[in-house]
Amino acid sequence: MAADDWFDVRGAVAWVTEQTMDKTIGMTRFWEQKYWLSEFSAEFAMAGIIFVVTMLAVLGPVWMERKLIARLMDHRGSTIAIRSLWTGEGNIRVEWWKDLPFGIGVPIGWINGFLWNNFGNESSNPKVTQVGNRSYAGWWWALPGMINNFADFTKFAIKEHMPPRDADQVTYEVAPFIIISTTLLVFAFIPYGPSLYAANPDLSLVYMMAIFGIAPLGVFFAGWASNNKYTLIGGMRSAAQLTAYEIPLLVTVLGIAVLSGTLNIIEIAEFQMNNTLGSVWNIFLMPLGAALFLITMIAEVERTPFDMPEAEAELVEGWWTEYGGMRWGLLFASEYLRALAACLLFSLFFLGGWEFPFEDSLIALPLVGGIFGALFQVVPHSAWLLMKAWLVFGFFIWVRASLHRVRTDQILEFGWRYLLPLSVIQLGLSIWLRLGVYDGGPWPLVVPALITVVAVVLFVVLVLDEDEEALAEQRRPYHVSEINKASPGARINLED
Amino acid sequence: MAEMWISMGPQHPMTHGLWTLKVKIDGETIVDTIPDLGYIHRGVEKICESRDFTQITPYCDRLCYASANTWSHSYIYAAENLLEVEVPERAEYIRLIAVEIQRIASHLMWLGAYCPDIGNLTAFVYCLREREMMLDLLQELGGSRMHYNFPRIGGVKRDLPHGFAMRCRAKVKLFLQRIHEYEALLDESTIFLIRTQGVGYAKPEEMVNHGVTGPNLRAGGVNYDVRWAHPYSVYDELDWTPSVERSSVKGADCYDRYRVRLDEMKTSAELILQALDGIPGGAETFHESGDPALIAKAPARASDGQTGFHHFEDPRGESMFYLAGGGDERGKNPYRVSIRSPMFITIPYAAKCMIGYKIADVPAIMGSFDPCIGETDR
Amino acid sequence: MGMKVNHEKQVAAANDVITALEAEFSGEGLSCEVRMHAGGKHQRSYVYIDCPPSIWAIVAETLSEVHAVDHCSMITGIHWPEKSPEMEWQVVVHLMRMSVRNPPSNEGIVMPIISDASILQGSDMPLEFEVSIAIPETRNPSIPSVQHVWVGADWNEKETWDLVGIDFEGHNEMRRVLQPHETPAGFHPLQKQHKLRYHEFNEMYDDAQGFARKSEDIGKVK
Amino acid sequence: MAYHPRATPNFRNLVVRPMWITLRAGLRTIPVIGPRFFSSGYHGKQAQMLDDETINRIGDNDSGDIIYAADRETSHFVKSISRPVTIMYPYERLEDLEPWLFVPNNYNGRIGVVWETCTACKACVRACPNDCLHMESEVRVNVLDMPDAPEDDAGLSSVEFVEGGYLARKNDDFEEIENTFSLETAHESAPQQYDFAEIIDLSGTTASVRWTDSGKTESVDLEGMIPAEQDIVSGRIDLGRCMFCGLCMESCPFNSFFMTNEYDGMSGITRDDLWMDAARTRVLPVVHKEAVDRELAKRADKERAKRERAAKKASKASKEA
Repeated sequence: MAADDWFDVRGAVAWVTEQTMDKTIGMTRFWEQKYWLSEFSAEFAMAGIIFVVTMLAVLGPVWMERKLIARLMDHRGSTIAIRSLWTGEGNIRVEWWKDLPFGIGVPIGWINGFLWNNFGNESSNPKVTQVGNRSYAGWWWALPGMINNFADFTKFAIKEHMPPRDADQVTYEVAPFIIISTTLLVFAFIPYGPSLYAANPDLSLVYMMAIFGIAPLGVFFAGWASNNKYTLIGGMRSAAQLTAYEIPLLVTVLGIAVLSGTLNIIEIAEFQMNNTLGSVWNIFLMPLGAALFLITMIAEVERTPFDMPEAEAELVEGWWTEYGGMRWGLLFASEYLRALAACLLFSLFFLGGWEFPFEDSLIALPLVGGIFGALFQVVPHSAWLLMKAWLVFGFFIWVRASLHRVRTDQILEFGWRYLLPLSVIQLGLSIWLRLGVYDGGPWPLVVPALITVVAVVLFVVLVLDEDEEALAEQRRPYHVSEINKASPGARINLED
Repeated sequence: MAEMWISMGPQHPMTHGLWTLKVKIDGETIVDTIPDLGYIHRGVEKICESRDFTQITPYCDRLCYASANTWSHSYIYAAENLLEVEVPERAEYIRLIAVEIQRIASHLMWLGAYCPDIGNLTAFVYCLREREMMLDLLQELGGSRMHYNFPRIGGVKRDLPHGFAMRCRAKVKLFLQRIHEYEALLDESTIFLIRTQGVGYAKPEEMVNHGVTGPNLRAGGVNYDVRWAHPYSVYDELDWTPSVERSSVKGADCYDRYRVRLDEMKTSAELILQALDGIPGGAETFHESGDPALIAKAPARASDGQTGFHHFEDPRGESMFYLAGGGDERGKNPYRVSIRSPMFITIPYAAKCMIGYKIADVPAIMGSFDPCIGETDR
Repeated sequence: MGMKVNHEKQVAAANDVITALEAEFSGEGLSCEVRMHAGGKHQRSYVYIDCPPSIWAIVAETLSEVHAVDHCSMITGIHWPEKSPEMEWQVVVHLMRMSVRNPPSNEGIVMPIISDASILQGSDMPLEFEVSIAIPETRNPSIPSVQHVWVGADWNEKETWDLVGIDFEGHNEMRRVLQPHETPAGFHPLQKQHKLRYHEFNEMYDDAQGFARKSEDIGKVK
Repeated sequence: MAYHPRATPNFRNLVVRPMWITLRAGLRTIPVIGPRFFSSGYHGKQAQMLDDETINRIGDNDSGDIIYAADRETSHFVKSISRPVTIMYPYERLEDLEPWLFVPNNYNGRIGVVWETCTACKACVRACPNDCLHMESEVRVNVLDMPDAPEDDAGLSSVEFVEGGYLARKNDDFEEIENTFSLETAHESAPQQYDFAEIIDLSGTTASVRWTDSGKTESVDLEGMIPAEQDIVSGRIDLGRCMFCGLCMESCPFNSFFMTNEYDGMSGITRDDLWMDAARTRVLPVVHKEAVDRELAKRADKERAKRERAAKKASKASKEA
């Protein structure tokens, strides 16, 4: 079963805090206090660990987006490799360590010299050495371009922030912190693995959706407070869009809760993984729900094609415009954190949490079963969850690269008139599935199979309605027929 | 919400260049507009008064940074009227080729800049790829990519380089096939059609009265093209018709202006191919620069009473130069150079066209009139 | 389909306009003639009209209504300080008869008219006009505005006043268009007393910020 | 108005088709299978070079291995990504890929002057609209005084060694530097053909001189030396004001003013960096050999005609006397 693997972080942390408390306060006369103290410090440590894991996890999407969008536009995106730390650019090497006080930099200088001489100078590409750009796409496994994220972060941290002159000071300063704090609080209840979560209250789903919905308030504060007409318009549009897509999101998530019978995220994930309970991924049970969840999450996170408030030709940057420096950095980080949260939630609700696809049947295979068994023992299950989340984020990037930005009134109309009824229909379906079809044990496999087939057929029919003969005759919308033009064109046959 | 004035510009993605459009909005719809020009007024007319006739051409190149050749040729025709110079036939054909290539490059620059205004970012890269081919041709002719200083009074600086005709035919034919790609990219995209059709109506007789000329006027079904009505150069010897769009009764909308410019690019391409075939002395022969077949003897001085003016078909409308002779240094410098910029007259009219539409439509309408602020502010 | 406008017909149409104008304004000092473009390949004709400022408004209206001159291309102001007392300022107006009629339309779609250039004649022959208006010696030159006849002349007149300083009576909301709004009143750069100091202007290198350059520029309207 | 079938706003046109196009664009950049399966199939196609009449006349003989694609064909630099148009500037240069765009005298690059034939007539200074050209003097060898072989010294050299004058010694390794030196990539002043020295005093065949570069005084035998002179030549060009219009090149009556192909080495931090002196704007005569030779021949003929007229006048005067 996917639940128990060696990577039991919470158990280890609990053991460590218990031992320290025993050895320290347990020996004194306040020994009764050691119980709640060890529990408190365990929870505190887990919160720290979850924060670090989230920050490392968000590096993935930021780097992926930069590289995939570049790849679609036929270039490589940022190729600064770790090697550029010691090679420098175009034959110029900045010896930054000399500025460190009290000679701290001297050992760094030695290491740098060693790396410079051994791993710094040559590049496989003759042109690169000719131009002297050594940091061009160093070794691929050194993730070229990842360093840019840290460079960006230090740039945000260092950049000076100039609030507009007569902005509404209090709301202006509060707005980014509302957004970033609610975004980080969302990660309090997202389980990264069977035992890697900060807190696990019973109604974690309800809390999650509530904290997720506070951001539009921060957005509207930012738009209003920066005393700029464009940001006011941008803030209003964004608040309208977020509220318009909040309701279908909640109804879809309600459908998930109904299907899994609980309001606790970990139990939802368990329901899909546990062979005795449901053991079928919800994506096969409610494909319409999965599509709705994705669309509403893209709108909730304000990514193309729904990023009208933020980047329209005449609105410049929407409600972000007046922020700079670290405040803008926080908003930028919160955008990607919310996107990561959306992907994690999707994989938890629909893609069966931290279970490798067909994990049990793979282990049960005759020949290779043993290898898979060993693999699933060694690799911590949180890795599979992160893999699924990053794949879903890849889908977000693919959507961003291909779809047009939709106008505000069209977004709101689409939200209210199409998504809301669809999500209510989906809720009805899941209620019928839970009450009518489900009988306690694992789902009978014919049910998900049937639903998936119906969904796929519907999608194909929706896609293939092409008007062949109109296409053949290339009917154009405009009506400039060749008005008895002189026929110079005839001399050049355009068809070849 | 009470009406409020917001100013779009001078640094704004909507303005192609430095100018401000003050827009009074009620909610999202536009109630009133005031254009505010003059940010890059360099006083070209004042500078030209202290330069002699050959030295003025580089300044006229720099009037409009998207179509330098058309402006230097417009000045040269006016100067030839002033100095009464007869231009050899071959030079007229070479000038026509240079101007028509520049017209295609200018329209491509417009199309490339117009699509991101509507949100379609990839079209910009497509158009610049074709413009790259046209700039190569102009670099062979004029010597650099943006400002060529190519025409001289009485002819041209240099003949078609070796192999130019071959490369020009290949590139123009490839360009004619690539125009189908733009039609596929834009006419078949719903968002482009929704954002441009029925937006920014401009009535034909209103436009004529306001002095709007060029593709913006022909989009309303009015067949006025200076190359046709007052033929200069060798336009009346080539076989072509102005590209006129059949727009709706309410007037020409952004989509018609896009259609007219696309059609005009095709006409220019065909003109280039015909000119290459019909050039006297053949496109492959090469004359040293300064050869009488390329440039005619021209007086360097214009006396006091002489004046000269010429209407020229610029990709944005009708550009015109009026020169009065008899300036200082005994007539070597002009006394007064007056420049008519088509966009200086069209932008105030375009600002009036926007009343009643949404803010989101401002970039679409303004972009469709193809403003080039370099020539507006002179 | 010929593209060449017939030359004789164009001269004939020009002469019709001139005879009509002279008949109407015989007494008021209006003189018209057909002139030829002298350069380029084509000797094309245009109508040159020399008109005193007093009757310019009426002449403009007759041209617009009677002779279908529907397009005002350009208005130029020239300052002749030393020329002669009766012409210290000159306004040259370029007009054009574009022979443009409302394109007909059926079921909502406009049918554009592409006419054959070689058979054009009479009143629908495109013609160029150059009207020269001389203003005698005066401190503040002004002529009547034709803003109401051709709206296209509106911004031309604003620009002429802004750069050359010739005022247009009856022009509503005359303002500076090309120069910054806070330019001092009375400063019109294209007047001949403003000399261009460019050629011997080399202090730019040894004193880029202009600290030393205080002497003759203080207080004077540059 | 009827929409084109591809433009009707349905799910297929709005969502599925664009996503498939983007996916294919992304897959095209995968190193091996990308170009083979997903290539758009029309970049860098062979362009139809000849027009129809020529093809019917001579048949469609393709030009062997030279593929001319009207699209600029580049980027062998990054193999897996096909970028038909962009030039990767520091790694690829336009003049290597499209040499016909940089015919030596057809490109308006930086101004270059062949000092050997410049006679400082200031025609270019008057022709420049922006007043960028300023006169400056330079020690140089008068080319006509340097007969290649002693026998054809038609006595044309009019300058002799004089105290306080200058002499020049040919530095021998100039020949091979001259051919390999390329101003565009070296970005520093061109090599000098002579070392110049100031003559302090003359005694018979030896002279004590002070070398201008090193400043050392030395006594030198006049045998291998060539007389040089301080000449006013136009040289200091303010590139900050220059707009590369080429009017100076056309106005030069002595055909010694050219526009080089250099377009990128001319930047500076302050305005004074943009002042280019005689060395930096030098163009070696070998670059425009025919033009320089034609000019020298013309001047030599003029000089010879002048000499004959002087001789005829002298002989006529002597006849009368």
